[in-house]
Amino acid sequence: MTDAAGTNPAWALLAPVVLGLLALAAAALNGILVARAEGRTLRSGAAAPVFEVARLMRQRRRTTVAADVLLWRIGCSGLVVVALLKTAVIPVGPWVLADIPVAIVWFNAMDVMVWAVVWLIGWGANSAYSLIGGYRFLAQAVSYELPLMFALVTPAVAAHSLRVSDVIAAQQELWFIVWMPVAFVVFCLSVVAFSSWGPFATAASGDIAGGILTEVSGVDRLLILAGRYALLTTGAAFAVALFLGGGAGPLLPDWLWTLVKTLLLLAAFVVVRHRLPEVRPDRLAEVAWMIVLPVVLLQTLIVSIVVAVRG
Amino acid sequence: MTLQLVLIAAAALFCVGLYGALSQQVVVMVMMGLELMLNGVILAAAAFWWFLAPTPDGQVLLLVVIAAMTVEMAMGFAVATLLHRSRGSDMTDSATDLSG
Amino acid sequence: MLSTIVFSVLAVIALASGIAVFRVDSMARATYALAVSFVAVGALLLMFDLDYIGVITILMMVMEMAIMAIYMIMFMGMNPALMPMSMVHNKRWSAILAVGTFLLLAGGALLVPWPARSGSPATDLTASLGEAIMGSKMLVMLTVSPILFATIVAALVLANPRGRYDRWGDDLQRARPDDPQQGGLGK
Amino acid sequence: MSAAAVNAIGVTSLWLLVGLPALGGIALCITGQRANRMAVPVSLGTAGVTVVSAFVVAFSRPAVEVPFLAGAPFGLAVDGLSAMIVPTVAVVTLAVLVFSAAEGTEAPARFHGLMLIFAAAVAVTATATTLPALLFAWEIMGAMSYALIGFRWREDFRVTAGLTAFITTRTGDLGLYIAAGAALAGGAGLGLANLAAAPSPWRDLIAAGILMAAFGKAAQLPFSFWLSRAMEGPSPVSALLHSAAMVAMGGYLLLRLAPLLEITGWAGPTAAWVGAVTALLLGAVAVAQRDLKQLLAASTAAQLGFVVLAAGIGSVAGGTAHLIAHASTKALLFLAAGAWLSALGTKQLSALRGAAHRWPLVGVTFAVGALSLAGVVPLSLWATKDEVLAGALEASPLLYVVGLAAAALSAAYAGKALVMVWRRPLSNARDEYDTEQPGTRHVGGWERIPLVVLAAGAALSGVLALPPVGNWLRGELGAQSDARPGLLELAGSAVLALLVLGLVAWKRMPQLSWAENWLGLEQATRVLVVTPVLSLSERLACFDDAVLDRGIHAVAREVVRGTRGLARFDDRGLDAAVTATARAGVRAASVAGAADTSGVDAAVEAAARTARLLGSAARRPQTGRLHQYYAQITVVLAVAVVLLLVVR
Repeated sequence: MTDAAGTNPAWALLAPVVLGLLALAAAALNGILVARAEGRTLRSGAAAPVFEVARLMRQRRRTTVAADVLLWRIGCSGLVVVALLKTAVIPVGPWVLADIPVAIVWFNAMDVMVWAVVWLIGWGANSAYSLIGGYRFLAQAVSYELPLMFALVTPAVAAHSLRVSDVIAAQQELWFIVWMPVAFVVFCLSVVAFSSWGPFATAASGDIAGGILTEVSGVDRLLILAGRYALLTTGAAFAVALFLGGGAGPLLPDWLWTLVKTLLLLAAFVVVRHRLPEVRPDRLAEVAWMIVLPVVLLQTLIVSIVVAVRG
Repeated sequence: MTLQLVLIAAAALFCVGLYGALSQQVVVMVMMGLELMLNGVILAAAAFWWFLAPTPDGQVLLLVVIAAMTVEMAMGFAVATLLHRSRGSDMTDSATDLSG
Repeated sequence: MLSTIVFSVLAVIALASGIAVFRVDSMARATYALAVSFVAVGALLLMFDLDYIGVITILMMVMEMAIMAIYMIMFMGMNPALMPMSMVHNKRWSAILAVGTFLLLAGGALLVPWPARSGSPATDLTASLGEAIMGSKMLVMLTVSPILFATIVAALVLANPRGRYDRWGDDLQRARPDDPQQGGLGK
Repeated sequence: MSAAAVNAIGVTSLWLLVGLPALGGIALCITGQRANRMAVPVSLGTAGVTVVSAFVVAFSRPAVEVPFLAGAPFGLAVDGLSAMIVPTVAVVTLAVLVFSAAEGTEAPARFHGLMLIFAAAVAVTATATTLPALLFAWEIMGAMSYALIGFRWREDFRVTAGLTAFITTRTGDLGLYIAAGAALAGGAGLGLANLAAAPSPWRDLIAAGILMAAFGKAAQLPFSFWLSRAMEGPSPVSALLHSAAMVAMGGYLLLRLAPLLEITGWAGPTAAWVGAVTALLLGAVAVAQRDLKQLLAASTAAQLGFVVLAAGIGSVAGGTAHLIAHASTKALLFLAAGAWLSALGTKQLSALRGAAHRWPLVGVTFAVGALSLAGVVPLSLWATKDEVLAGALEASPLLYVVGLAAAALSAAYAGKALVMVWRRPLSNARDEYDTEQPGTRHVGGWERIPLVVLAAGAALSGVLALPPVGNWLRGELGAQSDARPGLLELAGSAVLALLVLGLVAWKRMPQLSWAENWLGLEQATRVLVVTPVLSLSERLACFDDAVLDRGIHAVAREVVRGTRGLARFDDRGLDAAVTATARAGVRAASVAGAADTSGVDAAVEAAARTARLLGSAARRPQTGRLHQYYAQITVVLAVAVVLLLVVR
């Protein structure tokens, strides 16, 4: 099942570290933006994530009455696990953990896991606001999932393969972002949405006292926050592989290009949070089903026709 | 791993689901039992495919089973919602309109 | 040997979580136990090299169970984690029938002289599945798709409490629909 | 440019030519009222592109073929003949659309949509290389003509007119189906070029079918009358359908299949004579008309008679040139008539007296068209008609004489219309206006442009029949050996035309009352076809009432009478015996009753009780409880499996 060509034992250890560093970089950028908005020094903002990690590691867990602890714990640790499982199929230059032939479906299955995980976080605490957060996420997920699926299918159609390395190879001549911009935008928005981030962070928004984050504390909270950044990171990296030509680029080696592009996209995702207002899931549903879904279907159709005509 | 072993596992899954479908009173729980039965069917179909005739056609059966599950789910939820709205309850015992 | 061990572990997980569905008190736990059972079966499918079908099974079923959980909570209207419940009937006969069926099926599995394996799997099973769907088995998919469409329509008709006359007025002339929850487009 | 690139451009243009108007038209028709504002730009843009692609395909001569039916592909190609026809039709279409856009119509989206679909159908007809493609387009053409003639459907008589046209041409179209069936049966293939190669009996059937279809579409005798009714449609529709496109397609089909007609031996002369007689008789009909559009319609049928005559004698070059020249001439005349109709609200010749003075440009262009129609030197129809007649002279002198007479008649009716519109208007002219619709008293600038363009075509396209260009046309059509008109004939016909014109201008036209009603063709059809069918069915109904029904009644009456007799007999003889018997019967019955109560009745009741018990037992499984149903299913399936194993 696993393609031996790209597998490297060292990478298995290195990949989580790289994921962690990128997530930390995203968190630092977010800290900087928050600090600038609040008028604090940028350095204090950049360091904020590190302090937050230290604080949360030491914090004692808060408990609630009749919490479903088993499911709560599964939910809290789930986001990071899902992000790591996604990392498994993302190639960085010559290295990839598992270049499986159905990697794109795998990625999709993993972001469906996020549905379950986020809802479990909301459910576990036995708290009304948490549960509302969980429901909000599912409502939002029903809106973004189908456009996301077709956005994922589009590069696969163009590459004749569900394997990520084939998709990268198919972009030798032309990056897919050029002729499937709609799919790219929809994919990026979906990444932001399944990471509960920026305009799509209603599941954890302030109007319900933090939603799914209301009752979590300590290591649980750390894992959730880290998981969100990790999901953003894997999403950006996957977008680089699917639409931005993977490691293609002049002068620098493949892996470095991949990282550079991932960082740039990730920075864009982080910045989006500070630029756009939140979208209510009930409003999103109609837009997603009546505008975005037909548009992205049209994109897939156009790509399919081009592929069919080119033979 | 032999065909018999997999089939026994599939049969066990099927029968657990059957037990659930027979014994549960709540429509949604009955649906879970049905899902579990279909789960066993998927496993058995995959085993037959792999051990007896691994042709491309066999995979289509699996897709059909998955499609059947989604249809079952959608119709089940719709009926359960209707039942709940009109009767305020989703017990199968209260929906005996078809009794002879 | 290794495959037998992996298979046994996964089969036991699938079975145990399947049993757990009807044993646990919490609706959420029951639903997610079923999801675990499906994920285990999906993983078993991966053992038969059915990459695509396996991953799709996991994807579909986790999604279904996430939705299923909502319905469970919605219809039960309580947190069963606080109050254990038993909503069963006919337990004894159900068990007898289930065990009987199991014995029948298991007996069949062991006693039937299964034929030898004929043919070998294609090198790229996903591609061969696609060719089967678009080729010799196209009729199957052509049948499935209208069924799915009819299901969508029928399920909406059954479950939707408000028809278009509720939304657009008796003469369907209302400029904006009267919805309890306004959509993003005002349609 | 490489040959491959030229070919690619050609194929693309061919698809554009056929597909673009079809798509545009369908889109307009589907969108309906909402597209009204978009209709004119879309329609004119589409027609413009169509004109460009028509010229491109005329030069690049592409051919395409896609699978359609088993063994009968959908083939389109442009050869010498269609290279002449397609640009003509495209240009006339554009001109007509410009005119009608300027004139304005109700429901422009529907009008332009139907026109565009019609144009696409004509393009397919003109380029079709196989019978299925031809049939397909032929049917669409017929349907669109029905929809366009009945365009103002709120008025019943227009819809009936559309129906008449549709049903009449459909009757002819049956011929095409016969031809297709015969071609399939003959086994020579469904390609138009292969038809001549079909074996003998089938070949004749094909030719007969083709003749029937072409006569129907080209309004030849005996089908001509539908064209008269078709004049109920809007004038632009007449200008396109009944000059350049639909009726012309009938002639075009015969020109295309001229080899087939020739090879059968009888079909060619038949076509020639039908064409010549149509030209003569419908010419007389045209002379008799008092309504300008009716006059033009009859003249269309007559002029197409020349084309059919040309096809019948194998003079393809002459026929083609005549078809093209007639298309622009007649479209021009119809548009001018339409302009007057919408401006003055009448198309009666007497009311149009002096109309030319009011709008001199319209009058002058009308004069160009009418003079061309009359065959005046050097306008177009003069030369083209003579080329056809030269072929006729070669075939048979009698045919030539009939043709020449028809030509003289065309000069007569053209002169009649021309003289009338250029006379001094009467002082009370106003009284006769607005009899048919309220007039606008206005002819717009944009309406004049198509008139000028078409007038140029009507004046100049005669070169197609004269030596330098004519030779090139013959080369393109592969008709080098066709007869050429001698100088004497050209001059003679020109003089004849002038003489007749002069006569018409000098003397009043005799009123040919026998021809005024289109030779009574429609009535004849009613009498000979419609009425017999209706009366036959009435007769059958009467037969049913009179014979079958009455028979049954009579039998019933007899039976009643017989019964009465029997009753009498019964009262007197049998009754006594019966009474005696009854007494014995009662005695026997009481014995039997006892046996019945204790024996039979008890048995029946026992059976009923058992059935009731079984019934309630059968209802018991129907508990309405889901889980119990599941359990039953499980048990039954298990039993079935075990049975299967055991029995096997």
